[in-house]
Amino acid sequence: MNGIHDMGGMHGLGPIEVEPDEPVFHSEWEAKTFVLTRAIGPWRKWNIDAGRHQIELIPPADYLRMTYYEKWYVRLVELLVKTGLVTQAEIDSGKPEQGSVRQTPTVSVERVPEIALNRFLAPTVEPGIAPLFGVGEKVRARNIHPIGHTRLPRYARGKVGTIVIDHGVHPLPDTSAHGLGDNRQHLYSVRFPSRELWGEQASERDFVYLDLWDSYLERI
Amino acid sequence: MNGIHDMGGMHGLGPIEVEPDEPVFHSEWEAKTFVLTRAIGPWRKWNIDAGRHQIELIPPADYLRMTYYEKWYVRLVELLVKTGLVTQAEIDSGKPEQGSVRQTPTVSVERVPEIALNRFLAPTVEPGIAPLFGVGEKVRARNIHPIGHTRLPRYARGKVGTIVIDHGVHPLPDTSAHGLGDNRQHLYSVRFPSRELWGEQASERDFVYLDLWDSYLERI
Amino acid sequence: MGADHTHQAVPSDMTLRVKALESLLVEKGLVDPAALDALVDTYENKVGPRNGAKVVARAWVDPEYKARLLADAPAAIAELGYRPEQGEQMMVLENTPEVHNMVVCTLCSCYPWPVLGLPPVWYKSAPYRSRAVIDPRGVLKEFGLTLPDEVEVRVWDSTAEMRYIVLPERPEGTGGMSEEELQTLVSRDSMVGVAKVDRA
Amino acid sequence: MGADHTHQAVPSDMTLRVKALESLLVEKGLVDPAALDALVDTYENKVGPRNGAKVVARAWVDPEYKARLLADAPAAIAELGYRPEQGEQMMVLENTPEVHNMVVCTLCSCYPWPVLGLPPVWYKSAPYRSRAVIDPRGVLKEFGLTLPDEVEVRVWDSTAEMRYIVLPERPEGTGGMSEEELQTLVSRDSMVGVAKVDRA
Repeated sequence: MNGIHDMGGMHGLGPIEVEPDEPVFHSEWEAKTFVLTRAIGPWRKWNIDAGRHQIELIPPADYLRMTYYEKWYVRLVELLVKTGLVTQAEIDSGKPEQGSVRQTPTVSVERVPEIALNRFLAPTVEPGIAPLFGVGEKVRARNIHPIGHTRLPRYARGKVGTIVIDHGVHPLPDTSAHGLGDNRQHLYSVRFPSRELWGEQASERDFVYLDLWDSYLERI
Repeated sequence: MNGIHDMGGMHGLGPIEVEPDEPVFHSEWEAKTFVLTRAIGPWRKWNIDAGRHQIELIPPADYLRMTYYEKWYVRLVELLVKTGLVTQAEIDSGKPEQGSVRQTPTVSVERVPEIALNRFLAPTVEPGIAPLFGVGEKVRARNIHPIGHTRLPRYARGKVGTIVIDHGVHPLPDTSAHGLGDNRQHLYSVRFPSRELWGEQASERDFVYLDLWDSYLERI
Repeated sequence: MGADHTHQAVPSDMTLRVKALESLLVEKGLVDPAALDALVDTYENKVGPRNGAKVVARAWVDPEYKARLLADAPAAIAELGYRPEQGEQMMVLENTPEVHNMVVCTLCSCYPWPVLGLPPVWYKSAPYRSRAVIDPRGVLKEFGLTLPDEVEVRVWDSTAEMRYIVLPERPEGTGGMSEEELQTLVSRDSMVGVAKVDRA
Repeated sequence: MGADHTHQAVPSDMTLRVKALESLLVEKGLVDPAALDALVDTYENKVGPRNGAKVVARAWVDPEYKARLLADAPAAIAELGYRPEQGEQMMVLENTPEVHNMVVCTLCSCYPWPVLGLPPVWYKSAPYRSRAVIDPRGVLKEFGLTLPDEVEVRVWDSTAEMRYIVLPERPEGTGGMSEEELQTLVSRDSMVGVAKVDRA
């Protein structure tokens, strides 16, 4: 979707503010919001793409106003309810509904090292899936404007770049986020001259590299 | 600037909400904010382009949150102070500073009919300024990303359209907004197929017309 | 949590802030209170979509007027007494069974004040501004207007000082109506191009 | 009025809300409180830019390791004990006097957790995400790094599950330093590509 999250190239969002000696979490609730999300992940009720899309659905004014972990909190609640792990009544009351069966957590202390950094990614090698493009080939990013999830930023659409790396086979976020299948296909690092993206104001020695799927590209 | 105001083609901004029998103003302060702005206009301390740009400078989160006339209020205060008609101290105290000379309003009741709808536009006929393009010509909107004011929306940049009307000579907002001169030049209505702008998802029978200046266009 | 914030209340102090600003500007002699009242009266009572409706009804009953209106909107609008100096940057877009025009301003909220008055909130809102250019038929459907696929849709994004007003189609079965009766049929929305005119 | 709102305070009830959610999820048996604590401990103490600094220092002192790292980052990172299954989607980008790499995620905040830990707020912020791709040299200047015009700048926008870490240039005059000493020089920012490594 052409949402506010797709902000590459926007002006007016203010200066970059660096906090010296920033802690990993600024408060207990930030830490808890983060690890609750990580601990619920292995229930496999949603994947990384659906999780990203849920944050994109936050209304733009709120998206810009909220802190990072406020957005994570909103996402977690929405996905818990949407996938039925928790009911809205339970969120509202803070208590399990009468008759709800107590589960056994998927993540025990012993599994923490295993799941802490694991995003359950599919293998990237799949000889049966051939790449549509080759390294060194010039390609155009397609001019698409899906209302659902996509990882092709607006600033690159319609622009011409060169494939520099074939990253192997990856699930396509556009379908994966919506339960429409992994649609695994080749992912490439595509090098775009900044002048192609931003016109003559850009330095001719600047380049932007994006990771783009077969479905995002077309032959020139 | 690539600001949040340039929102043509964005998703996720919610449903269109129509208010039945909507009044012209919803409150006294809305009406006053509007007419104060109109009554200050004839002091000629800023032009229409500078006024538009001042609203674009509102931080994006606020831009989306504020109502229309809240933005007008912010603009009026900022421009009054910036142009020296009023000092920040006067805004803060609500009182004229000691020694400030009382002016005579430029807009009297008698002048209201004359100025109410008048935006002090320059004449559009100027035989000395030749058009760079002709009606019927195919042109590409330039891929520019100025940090200042511009009236070339992002969604049209780099796209090809056809000039359908020559509207005569108009000041270029990109310079006019910043006190860099009127830079008067021809303005055209340019017809873009929606498929050119939005790809194959658009109807082949949809077209978007934009009014674009010579400086925004290039030959194909 | 998200949705709660989309319609945040206007800060309650806007009334006080604007009053303070007004009295400051009056005290400094920058504005005349009587002129402010006359301006409010102008926008509340003297301009508005009734102006445009008169133009449309005249065009419906008088083919020669319609021809003049389409060729030179400012001059034709001035014939009905609306300020010619405003109309000079105005164009009239004729809707037909084959072509539907609609107007938006994606970058701010430009609107043809002299003939339609000040724009409604929805016209100035982010949802309309963002969607009119990328999904005009979807927007029209939200307004209750479903166009046949074969109709050409033209969206006019008011990026400059040109102001656009739509001349809607005259509804069938209105042959016996007077110009005054026809005026009452013409809605604001039909002149923005998000509605057709219905027979009353 | 405008600027006042950019740094709005977090709603004071976030603490209460999250506590309520946590106790609900614990009570429903969806999460294990001890596992939550262990997860917090992992992210606060076990991952972080020190991991990446070890990788960088090793690459500086061991040309063969560096070659392996640039050819197959996951395997080379695993040699130092960092979870190979994470690294498999990782690439190392070498900065040289001719080429400067920097990393951003314009669409969200993707970041190489296993070697750098969780990202700082600025990396996740709208200003960095919006500007890194359109004005990388301006962004670098704000971080205190002015690059000569002739240096090529490569901005890596992390749009997929590839994670990028920058291998900064080893500063001059560090020939006599041990691998452990070198590790202490390597900052997080240098591995994101918004800084160079200075001699201590």
